[in-house]
Amino acid sequence: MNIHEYQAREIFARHGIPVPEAEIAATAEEARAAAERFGGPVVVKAQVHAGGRGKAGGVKLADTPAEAGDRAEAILGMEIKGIEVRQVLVAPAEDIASEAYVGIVLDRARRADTIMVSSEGGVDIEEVAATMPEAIRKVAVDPRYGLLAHQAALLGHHLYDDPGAARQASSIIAKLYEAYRASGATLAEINPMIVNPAGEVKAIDAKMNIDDNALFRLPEIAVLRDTEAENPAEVRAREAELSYIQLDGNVGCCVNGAGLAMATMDLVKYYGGEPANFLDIGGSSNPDKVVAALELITEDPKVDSILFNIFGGITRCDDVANGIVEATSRMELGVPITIRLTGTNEEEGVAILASRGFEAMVDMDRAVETAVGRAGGG
Amino acid sequence: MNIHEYQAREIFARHGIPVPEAEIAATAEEARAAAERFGGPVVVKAQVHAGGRGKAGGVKLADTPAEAGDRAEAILGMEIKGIEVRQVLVAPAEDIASEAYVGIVLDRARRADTIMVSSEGGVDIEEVAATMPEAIRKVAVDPRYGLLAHQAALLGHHLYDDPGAARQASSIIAKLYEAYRASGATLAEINPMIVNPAGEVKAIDAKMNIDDNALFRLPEIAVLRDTEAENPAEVRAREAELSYIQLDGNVGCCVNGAGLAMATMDLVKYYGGEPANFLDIGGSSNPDKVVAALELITEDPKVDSILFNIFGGITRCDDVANGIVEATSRMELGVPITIRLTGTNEEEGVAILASRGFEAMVDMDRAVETAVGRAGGG
Amino acid sequence: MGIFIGDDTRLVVQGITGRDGSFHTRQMMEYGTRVVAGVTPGKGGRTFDGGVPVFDTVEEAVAERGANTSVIYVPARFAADAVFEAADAGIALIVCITEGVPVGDMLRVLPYVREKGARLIGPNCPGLIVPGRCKVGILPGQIVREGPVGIVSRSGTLTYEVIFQFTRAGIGQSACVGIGGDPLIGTDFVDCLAAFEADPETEAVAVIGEIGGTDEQVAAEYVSREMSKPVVGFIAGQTAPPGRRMGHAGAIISGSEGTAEEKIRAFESHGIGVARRPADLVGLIRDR
Amino acid sequence: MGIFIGDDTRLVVQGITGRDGSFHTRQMMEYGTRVVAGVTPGKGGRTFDGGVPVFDTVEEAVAERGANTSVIYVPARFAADAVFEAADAGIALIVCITEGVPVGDMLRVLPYVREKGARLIGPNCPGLIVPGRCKVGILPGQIVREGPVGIVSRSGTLTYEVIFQFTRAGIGQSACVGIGGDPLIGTDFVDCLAAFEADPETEAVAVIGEIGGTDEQVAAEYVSREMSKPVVGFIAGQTAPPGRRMGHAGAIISGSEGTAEEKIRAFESHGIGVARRPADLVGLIRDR
Repeated sequence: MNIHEYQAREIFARHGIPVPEAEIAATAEEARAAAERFGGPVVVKAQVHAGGRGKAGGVKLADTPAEAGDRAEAILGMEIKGIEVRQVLVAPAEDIASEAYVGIVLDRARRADTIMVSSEGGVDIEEVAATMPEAIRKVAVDPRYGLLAHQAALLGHHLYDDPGAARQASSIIAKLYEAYRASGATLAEINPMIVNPAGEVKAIDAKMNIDDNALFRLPEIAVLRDTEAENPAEVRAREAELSYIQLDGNVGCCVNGAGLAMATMDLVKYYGGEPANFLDIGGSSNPDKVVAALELITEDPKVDSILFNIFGGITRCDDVANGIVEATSRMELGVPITIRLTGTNEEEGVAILASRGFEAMVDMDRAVETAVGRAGGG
Repeated sequence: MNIHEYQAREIFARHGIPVPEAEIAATAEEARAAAERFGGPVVVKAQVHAGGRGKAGGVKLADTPAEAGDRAEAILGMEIKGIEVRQVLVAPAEDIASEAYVGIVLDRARRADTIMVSSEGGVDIEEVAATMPEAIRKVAVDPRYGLLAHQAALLGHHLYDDPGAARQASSIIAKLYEAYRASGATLAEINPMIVNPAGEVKAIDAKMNIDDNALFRLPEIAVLRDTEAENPAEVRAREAELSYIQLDGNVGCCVNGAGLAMATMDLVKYYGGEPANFLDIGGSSNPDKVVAALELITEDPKVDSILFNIFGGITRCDDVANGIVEATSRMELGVPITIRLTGTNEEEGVAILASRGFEAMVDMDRAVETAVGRAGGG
Repeated sequence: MGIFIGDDTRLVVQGITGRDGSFHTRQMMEYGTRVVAGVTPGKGGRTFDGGVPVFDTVEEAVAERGANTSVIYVPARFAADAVFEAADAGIALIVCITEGVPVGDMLRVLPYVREKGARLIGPNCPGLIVPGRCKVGILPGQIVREGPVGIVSRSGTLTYEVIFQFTRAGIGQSACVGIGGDPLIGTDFVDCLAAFEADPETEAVAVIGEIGGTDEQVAAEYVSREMSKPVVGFIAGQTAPPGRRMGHAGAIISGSEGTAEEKIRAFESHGIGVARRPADLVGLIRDR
Repeated sequence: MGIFIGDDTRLVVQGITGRDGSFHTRQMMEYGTRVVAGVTPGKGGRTFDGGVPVFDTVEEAVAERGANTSVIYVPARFAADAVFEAADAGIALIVCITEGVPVGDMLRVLPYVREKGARLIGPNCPGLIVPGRCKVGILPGQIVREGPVGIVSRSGTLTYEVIFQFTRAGIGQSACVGIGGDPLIGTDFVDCLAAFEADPETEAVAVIGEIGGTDEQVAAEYVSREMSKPVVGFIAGQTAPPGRRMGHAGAIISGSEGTAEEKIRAFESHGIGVARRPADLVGLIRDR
C-alpha cells in the first residue's frame, strides 16, 4: 500500500524524527492561507502515489502567499502518471547547507531490512547507485537483533564529518527504522535529509510503502489508504477480494492464480494482442467473485474481447461456470467471450456452460489465440 | 533490588495480568477500613523483603473488618527474618478451584530467561523441584526471538486441560514475560496463580527481583526501592557507592574487591573469628570512600576489631592510607585496627600510615590472624 | 525417491479442523500421504475423520505420533507462530500453504527455521507432490504422472498448467514443488535444483519463474556452476508494468530490478533453454 | 605462547579518551602491548598521546590499523553497544572491563558474539595478562612473573592476591585471566581450561571461583573428563549468607544453588585439590 508524503511525515514525526511543519491543502485558497501563516517562501508539493512528481512539475517554490495560491492552482487537478492531484503539501522553504539520502528497504536476496544512506541526496537513489556507488553505504539489519546502536552510528558518520550532524543523523536513522517496523513498511525514505545553516538535520521529504499483509494488525496504518488517489476499478476489485490491475490493451483477462494470470497476459501478447488487465480471481470457488470480475472487465471501455483462463484446483470449474452464467444473465457483455476451463470439476463446468450456449476449451494457447483474434488483433 | 508484593502487583496489572483488587495499609485502622470496603473475608499479608513470611505468621485470613484490623495489628511491627513489617496488603479472599505456579528467572547456565510452570502452586518451587520434578515444565526464551506464541501456549496447556483456562494462562505468561523484560527483572513469580470456580485465571501473589544494573534506564522502577524496608547501614553504604552487607560477627572488614572481600571473610573464619560484615570499597581511589567505610564499620556496635585488606591495583595504597588517617583524625575508633596494604603505591601508603603511628602489613594471612586475635577470638 | 517428501513422510496438519485444512487433509490421505496427526490449539483429544488424532501442540504430535513433516493451513495472523512451533518441535520439513503472511513475520521466521535445522517451503505456496507416492499441500493429484522431470515454480496454477502440459505430452514428473510467490520464502530455486541434481530419478528440471527479486538470476548461475542435468525455464510477467504488485506479494518489478527480460537473459546466458510459452517447455525438455 | 593474547595482539581501546581508558591505555603500552588504535565516537581524527590514532568506529580501526583485539572501558550504558560493534567489525577477542552492564543486555550480546565467531572476556573483569609479553585490561603488570602456572578467576583483586602469592613463592604464570564476576559472561572457566590444556607453556592451572551459579561445577567435570594437566582451586564466599549479592552481580547463593560447599565438593570429587586459604594454592601446585 502506498501512503502520501504528508501521511509518512506524520508517522515520522510521531517517532521523533525532526520534520519541518507543513500543511495539507485541497484548494488554492487553503494553500494561500497556509503560506500566509508560515510567513516566508514556501514549497508546494503534489500529493500523489507516483514517483517523479518533481520532473512532472508537481513541486514548486513560491515567494509569497499569492504565489503559493497560484502554484497550488496549477498543481491541483494536474495528472501525474495518470493520477489526478487532489491535495498539495505546503511547507516553509528550508535553507539547505547539504542534502543526503536515507532509505530502508526490504532486501529480498539478503532476507533482511537494509538501510542505505548517501551523501548525494535529493536525487534518485538508483541513479546514484549507477553513477557513484561508493557514495552509498548499506547496512543490513539482522531481524533477530534489530538495528544496533553502532550501525546507526556508522551510517551517521558516513554521512557527515561533523560529530553533531553525525549524531543527529544516527538518531534519525534509528527512529526511521522504528517507524518502518512499527508501520509494517517495506520501504521508508527520507530524500532529501538536509542540514540547514544552523547545523540542524531534518527530514524534508517522506516516503513509505506498507506491506498490505501487515495491515490486519495495524488498523491505524490501514486507515491511511487513500482510495481516491487510486484507480477506482482497482479499489472496487480489492473490495471484492480480487487482484486487478488495469492496463492499456483490449483483451480482458480473467484468470485464477497470479502466475497463470501473468502467463496469460504474456500469451496474449505472444499471439499479437494486448492485455487490458491483470486479474486474478484467487483460489476461491465463490461465483460472486466471477460476477464481480466480469463486471470490472466489461466496464473497461477499451475491452473488445474477454478471455477466461481457469485451471481448476481449489477453484472448481463448475463454480466458475455458474459465475459466468449468472453474470451474463444479469448483464449484456457486448463483446465476445472465450473460455478456457480445465481441472477440478471440468466436466460439470463445461456442461453448465454448454447449456447456455458457451463453448469451453481445454487448451490455453488455443483459447488465447481465439480471444486475441476476436479482439481484432493477431 | 527487591520490590514489595504490592509493587509487583501494580506492575503486573499495568501489563494486563488479571490481579484481584487489593489495598495497602500501614495501620490496623487502614486495614480495617480496606476490609470494610471489600465486604467479604480478606487476606492480610505482610509486605517485607523476605521469603517464608507465611510460615513466619505474616499472612492471615480475616472474616470481618474488625478481625482484619486485629490481624494487621498483629502483623505490623513484627520482625520477619530481622526485617520489621511496616505495611500489609489487604485483599479479598478468593475462591480457589486450583493453584498453579508461574515463574520467570534468569538461567545463568543456559544463558537465557527461563519460564517455569507447575500445576503444584502455592508451595515453594524448590520443594516441588525436589519432590515431584515431573510437575514442572520449563521453557527457555531465546533472547533473540523473545517469548514465542507457541511457547506460551504449550506452558498453558501443561497447566490446564480446559482450553479456556489454558488460553488465559498462556496470555498471563506472555504478559508476565513482557513485565519481566520491561522492568529489568531477574525474577518474576506468580505463586499461586489460581483458577476460581467461575473458571477465571488470576495472579494471587506477585514477586519480582530487579537487576540493579538495569535501573539507570528504568527510573519508574528505580523509585520502587523501599529503603525503609532495608538495613539502614546498607542503604547508607549504597549511597556512598560501597558494597556492604551486615553480618553477625565482631571483626569489621574493609576490602577492595568483592572476591578478595569474601576471601577475607573466609580467612577470618579460618582463623577462628567471625566477620562482622562484607564490605567492598570497589576500585576507586577516593579517600572519602575509605572514610565512609570506616564510619559504617565503627557504628556497628558488635565490631571489636577492624581489618583493612587492600591489594592496590586501580586502588592506590596512598589514597587508602590518607582515607584511614583522615577518618581516624575525625573520629575515635574505639577498637583496634589492623591494616594490610600492598600493591600500587604501597611504599607511599605505608609511610603515610607510619607517620600517624599505624603499622601496615604485607601478608594477608598475618593481618587476618592479628585482627582476629585483637577481636578476642581465635 | 522424489525430493523432500516420500514414503518416510509422517505428516502433521496444523489447522486440521479449519475449512481448508480439513478439505486438503482428506485429499492428501486419498492420495496416500501418511497423515499421522493434526493440531488445533484447544481441540486436543479429538479425532479427525475418525482416524487422525488431534493435539493441542505440534510437540505432542511429534512425541506421540512421530510426525516429521508439517503442513500449515492456519490463517495468516497465526502462520508465523505455526512455523516457529513446528521448527521448535523438531519437524524437519514445514510446508506453509497460508497466503498473506506479513513479510516482517517471515524475516524472523527464516533464521529460526535455519537454526533449528528445519526446511520451510512457502509460505503462499501450493506445496509439493511426488507422483504416485506422497503429496503435501494442495497440488491436484490427478494431473501428475510418475516420470523423470523435476518441476519447481514460484506459482500455483501456472505450475498446474505446466504439469498438465507435460503429463498430456506423456512426460511424467519426479517431483513438483511450488516454492511460493512471496518476497521471502523458506526454500528457493537453488535449494530445489540441488535436491533434483542429487535425486537419481530426476533427469531434467523445469524452472517456472516470474518477475520480482533475483532468485531466478541466482538459480541460473547455480545451474551453470553446479548442475549436470539439463534445465529449462519459463518466466511469467513479460507484459507486467513496473512498480505494480502482480497478485503475488513477491511479483513486482522494483525500479529496474526483477524484470522478466533480465531473468530470461540470465537463464539464456547460463545455458538454460527458455520457453516463450508454457507449452514450449515440453519441446525444450524433449530436445535435451 | 600464553592464551588468547600475545605477540600478534593488535589492540584497539574502545573509550580511549575516557578517564579509565586513557589511564590503562598508558599502562598497557608501558607493559609492551601493541595499542594500534582508539575509538571514541565523535572524536575521530585525533591522536592519543601523540601516537595512537583515534577513530569514530571500530570498523575504521580494523580497516586502517588491522586491530584484532579490543578492550572496552566505556560506561555501562554503552558497553553492550561497544561489544556489538567490536564483534560486527570482525574483532576476534573482545575484553570488556566495564562493570554494571545490565544482564538483559548481555543476554543479547552473547549469542551475537558467538555468531560472529568472536570471543568475549567479561564484562566486569580485570582482563588478562601473559607475563612479559602482553596485557589487556587492568591487571597490575608488576606482580606477575613468567612461568608455568595458568590462573583463571572470577574475581579482580583476589586474582592479584593469588598471583602475588605465586610470584612471591617464585612460581611464575603462563597467563592470568579474570573472566568476570557477572552472572552472564562471555568466556567461562571451561573455555580457559581448554586453552591452558592446549598451551604448551602451561604446566598446571589454578582456578579461583566464588559463590553463585554452577560454572565451577561444570569446570570440575570438564577437568576430570578432558584435562591432563593438574588443576588446583579455591572458592571464595564460604561465609557468605544466602540470598545476598556479595558485591559481584553474580556472587549470590540462590535458594540452595551456588554455595561454596557445593563447589568445593564438586572440585574435590573431580580430583581438583582445593585450598582452604589462597596461600595454600602455592603448596598445592608444588605438590602436583
